[in-house]
Amino acid sequence: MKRFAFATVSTLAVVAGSSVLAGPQAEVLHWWTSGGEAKSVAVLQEEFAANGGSWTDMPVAGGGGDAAMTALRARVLSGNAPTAVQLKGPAIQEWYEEGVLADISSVAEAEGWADVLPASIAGHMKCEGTWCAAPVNVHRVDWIWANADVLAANGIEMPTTWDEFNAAADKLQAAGVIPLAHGGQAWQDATVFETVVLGIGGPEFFQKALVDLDPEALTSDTMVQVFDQMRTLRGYVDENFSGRDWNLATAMVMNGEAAFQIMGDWAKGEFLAAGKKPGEDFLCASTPGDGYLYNVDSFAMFDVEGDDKKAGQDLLAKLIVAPNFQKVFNLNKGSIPARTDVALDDFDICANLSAEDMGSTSDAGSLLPSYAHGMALRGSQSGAITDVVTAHFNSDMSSADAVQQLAAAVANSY
Amino acid sequence: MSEWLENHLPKVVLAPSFIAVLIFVYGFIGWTAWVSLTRSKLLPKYEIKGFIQYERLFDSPRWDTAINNLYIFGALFIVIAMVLGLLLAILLDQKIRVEGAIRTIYLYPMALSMIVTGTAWKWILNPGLGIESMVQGWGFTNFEFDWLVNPDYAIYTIVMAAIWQSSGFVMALFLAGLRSVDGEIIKAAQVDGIPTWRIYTAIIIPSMAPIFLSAFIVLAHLAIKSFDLVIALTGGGPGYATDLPATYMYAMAFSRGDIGQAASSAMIMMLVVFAIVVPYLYSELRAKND
Amino acid sequence: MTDLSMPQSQTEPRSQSAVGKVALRWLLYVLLGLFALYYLMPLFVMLTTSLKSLEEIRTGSLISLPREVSFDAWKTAWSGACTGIQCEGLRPYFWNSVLIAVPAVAISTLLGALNGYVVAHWRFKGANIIFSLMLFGCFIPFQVVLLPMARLLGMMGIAGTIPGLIFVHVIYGLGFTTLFFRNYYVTIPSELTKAARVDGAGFLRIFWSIFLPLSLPIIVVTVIWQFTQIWNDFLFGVSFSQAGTQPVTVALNNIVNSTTGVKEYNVDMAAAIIAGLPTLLVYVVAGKYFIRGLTAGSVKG
Amino acid sequence: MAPILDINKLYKNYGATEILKDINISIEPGDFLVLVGPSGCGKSTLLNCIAGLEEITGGTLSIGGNDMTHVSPKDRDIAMVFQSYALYPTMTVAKNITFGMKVRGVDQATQDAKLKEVAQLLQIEPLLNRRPSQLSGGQRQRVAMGRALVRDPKLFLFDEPLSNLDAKLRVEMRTEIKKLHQTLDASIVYVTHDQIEAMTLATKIVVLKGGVVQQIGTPAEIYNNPANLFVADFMGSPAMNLIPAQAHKNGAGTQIAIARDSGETLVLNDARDLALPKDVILGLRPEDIAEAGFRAGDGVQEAECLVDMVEPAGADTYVVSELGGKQVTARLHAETSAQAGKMLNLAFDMSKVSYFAQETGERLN
Repeated sequence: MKRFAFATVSTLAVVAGSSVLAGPQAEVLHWWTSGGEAKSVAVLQEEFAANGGSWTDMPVAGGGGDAAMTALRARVLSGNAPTAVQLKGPAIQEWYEEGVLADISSVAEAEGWADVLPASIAGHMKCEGTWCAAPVNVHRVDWIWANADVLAANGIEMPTTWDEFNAAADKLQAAGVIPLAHGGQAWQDATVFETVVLGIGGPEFFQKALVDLDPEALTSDTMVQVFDQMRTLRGYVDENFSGRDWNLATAMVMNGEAAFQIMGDWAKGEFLAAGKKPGEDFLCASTPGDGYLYNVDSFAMFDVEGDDKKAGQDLLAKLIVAPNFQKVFNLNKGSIPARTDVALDDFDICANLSAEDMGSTSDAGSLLPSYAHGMALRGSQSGAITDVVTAHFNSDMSSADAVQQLAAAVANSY
Repeated sequence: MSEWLENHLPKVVLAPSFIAVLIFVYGFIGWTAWVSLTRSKLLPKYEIKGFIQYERLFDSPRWDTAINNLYIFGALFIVIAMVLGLLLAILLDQKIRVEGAIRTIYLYPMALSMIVTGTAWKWILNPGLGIESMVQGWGFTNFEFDWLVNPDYAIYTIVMAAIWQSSGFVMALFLAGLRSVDGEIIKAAQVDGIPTWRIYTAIIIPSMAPIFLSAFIVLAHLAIKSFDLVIALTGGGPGYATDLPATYMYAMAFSRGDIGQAASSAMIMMLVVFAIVVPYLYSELRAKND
Repeated sequence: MTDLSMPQSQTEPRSQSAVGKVALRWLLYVLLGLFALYYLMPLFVMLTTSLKSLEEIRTGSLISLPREVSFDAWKTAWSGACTGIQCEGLRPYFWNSVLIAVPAVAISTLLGALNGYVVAHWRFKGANIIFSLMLFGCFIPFQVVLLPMARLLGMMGIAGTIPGLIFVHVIYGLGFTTLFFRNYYVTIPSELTKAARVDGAGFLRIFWSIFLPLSLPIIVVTVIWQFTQIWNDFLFGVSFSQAGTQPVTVALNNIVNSTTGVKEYNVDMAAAIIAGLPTLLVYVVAGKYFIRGLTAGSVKG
Repeated sequence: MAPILDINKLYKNYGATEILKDINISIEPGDFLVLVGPSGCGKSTLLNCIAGLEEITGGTLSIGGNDMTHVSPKDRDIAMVFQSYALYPTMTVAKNITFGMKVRGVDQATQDAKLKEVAQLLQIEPLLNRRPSQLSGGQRQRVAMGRALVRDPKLFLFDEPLSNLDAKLRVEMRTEIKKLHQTLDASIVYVTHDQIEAMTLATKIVVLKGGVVQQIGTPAEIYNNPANLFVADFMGSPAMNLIPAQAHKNGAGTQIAIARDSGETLVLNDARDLALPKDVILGLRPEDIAEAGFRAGDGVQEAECLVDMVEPAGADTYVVSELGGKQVTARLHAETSAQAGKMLNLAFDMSKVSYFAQETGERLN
């Protein structure tokens, strides 16, 4: 990287040209570009500015961060890495292994991150013992959302097992309601899949199958059952689901066309935006089974030249994990703070439920990373699994075949 | 010195472009070939590890789908776009009163990127939102048009949208060709009492052979590069039923962090391009050299 | 050549042929109209959606006319939509795209013209091979070049800058512009070059005084092609830009593509149309010359 | 005075193909040199070499006494008129004519004066503001010549300038070019495939075939004493009769025997003392065979021949008869009584006969 130092400096000069004072500097690459997301990031920018920093915004949306990752690779290869980048899960460690991440341990230790973050989440922020990323929030993935009126009209309770869910769904189908609102995009298929794995196999099985990629677990009978349940769920989805955006599926639940949706807690934002009230108009519950699948957004700091930029990184890391930002940001975004010492009085019941479960599952060891949202596995492995899941869900592949393909795809992904 | 410059100016002028192409096309192809032999993951690495990436590629059912889709998509797209383009050109060539306006309507999709039009297409083709529900709303309740969500037919919706985007351009090419055919030959044929359709099939169309070739090449290049289209319309789905090599490669390189795998798929793509383009270049330069 | 049915009709009974002709004419217009509908459909959907309120989109049919026309979405898309923490709409990015597209189109067209001129009229040993190699460059999938290009741009010190983006667009536009001009220039008789050389004009003088004034049709074709390609480019734009140099397509993408935010389809569609306006305008205004240029150029009668 | 154009041992190859071989030509100021030959003989290539538009592979070339072998066209002090005229399509006639001067930085006043002079000479003054596309073929031709004339060069080069005109215009322009040559006393190299043009215009003709010079000479030399069968056949219309014959020494002269399908062998005597081999090709132009009684002279001999065909052509009537297995054409006066299928007494002017070797085609006398 040293070789390209001169180039970096010269291009940075262009970027930095606007601010003459050498206060803390940060160019932030993220994919929170629209509506509530953007406003949430703006909170961070305001705090950063209030502390004398100057923030350069580098938003790249699309494909759940794919486009941003494309841009990031190009920037890193050209020796012109952004100061801070929205990164999550094992991707943080992957980038660390490429030797391009900065060490922010000094900030983390000064701020006592280790004491306020749940251990499994803190694990994601560390690279070989040093702190290399700052967590922003915790999204819970294994949520099931329901239209309160529809459930009431059909005399249905929130299901706590998949069998209950299937029974409820059959009833709803008979009543002419679409049981499950779903968008047929690979990542949504994967989201449903992982909640089924968690529900049917339990936290331990989830850990073995989708985190450790244990071949035995992948080819086990339990996994066959998981695919059977996926096939059953396919029957509860309307026929126009393919390619549908998740928020359109949410809208179906909102207007009573469908009863349930399995989606992370960002779906709540869509309900709230439409003026619906949690607990009254719509219900939230964890998907059938134990455990908690988290999706933690975080920012990693890249190796950059220049004291003003390094100061920017430290300031940014400090602010991100500080209680004030954690609270304001997550109120906006629908998720919950990553740190456990933030008062949740202002948060709604779903968020409170989420926080409560996070605490209890953390103690029980069933606080697990979401594979579908890139928390559990590296890109090539999670991608290989998603390929099989989505192929199975969108065809008439048998569960036995799916299990075989799953094992083969995982083996071929290293 | 100035004498030398004057004599060598053509070469001097061509040199920068040539060098640029050498580096930025061939150098990069070489780079890709090299990387395809490594186990590069998130970022490129340069330690050669053999043909493992190609083995992985050919073991991947998703790549099989992508290649098969390229054949289906490529063949249908090229043939239909050409036939449609020719048909439209002939229709427009009949002294149409509002030719300018119609031509613009046919041509404009080329002006818009698929990022822009993809969403609209997605809605139109979606059974619950678009054509199917509209026609059913008219009372034809048995009408079905669910290709977008049917894994076996979704690739054909990609073909539809691709044709929508490119056939106007092909029409323009053919229209230009029709306008440049020697009028005297046609008059002679008319005097001989040859029916109009025969004049087209027997005289005009055969004389446009070079345009067919150009159109073929433009379309083939679009087919191979098709990327935005798939991303915007189906995102490769349902499942990965509409994956194409270009989307496969992009997914591997940028969302999966599997650059070695992406490079090997790129090399296979390049071979396909090579097989199509080289014969064209050969004939093109042969014919025009004399 | 267009009025093909004329001589035939004289050989047939008048009234019958006249009726048939009118019917045929009608059929022709109906056909053309149907195709026009096919081509206009997506634009129609985009336009109507952009004029609806979000409420109406949520509840109504997506391809019906708006109940109440509102231009709010357009205003938002142009100057209010969030593309990150800034909520200034497409406006600031529009200018970036202009700064990228105009020089890139101009440079690649000029270089293409010079290259085509050399390849068509100053053939030297190996010129054809060079031309073939350049042409093949048209067909390279752009995803392939992203990473090595990023590295080279970094080494050249223009990574993330507008000159860098111009450079990339020029490089990968050269193949097509050279092809266009070469195919056009081979139709110009070589005696013209010879006459000018005897008259005492040199390489550049001949290009400037004789070829360039003749090139208007093909310049139009090339400019339209290049402008469309560069304006609509997303892949290079997203990979080789940084904060402050992002083109309008990247901003559009940021507005349209939200992962976990609420979607405002009317703003999305309005933004999409705004982003596409310059290219649309070019096609509408210069479409006529486009066909003419194609006739003059790549097609020899 | 030095020759205005001197080509010495010129070779031109395209890759391995030899286009021109060992060309040696030299012309004096005021000469009108015509390069003539069938298409593909290399005459246009030779002209391009003279102009400097093609690099030559070997040999030297000088114009006006200066070595020009490797000098670029613009410095050779030449002007050229092309077959397609090569007028600059976007410039007016006036600009077309003055372009060369403008490039060379000639001042505006001189440009105007010269333009006026040339326009007058060629009678194209009313056309000066038009563009080439608005001109007729003949007018374009004049403009193209104007563009050459205005430069007042040492040497004019014409590359088949009349071949795109219709027959009548071609004859008119031919006369005009000849007139121009005489008034300007210019030195001209002129390429054509039309042997009549060559004959009418040239002061000196070079006949080319397959990149090799066949003969160089005045029109009369070429016409009367063709150097070989090719030149004999190529120059003149109708072409020279070339009849296989057998020669025998006959005292001081030569006896020539020509076989005939119909009837006995035709025997003619050439009074000249020629050392000929037994088998020869006898060359005799149609106008040197007349109806008996209409031609007199020492060499004239008469013989009865069977008339196969009679072709009246206005001023003359051509009569075709079979001799030595060939269709032999005789040019008779218009009022001849010859009738197809009848015998006719023809007079052969043996003093005009050319003899060629059967093997090599080279001239023997």
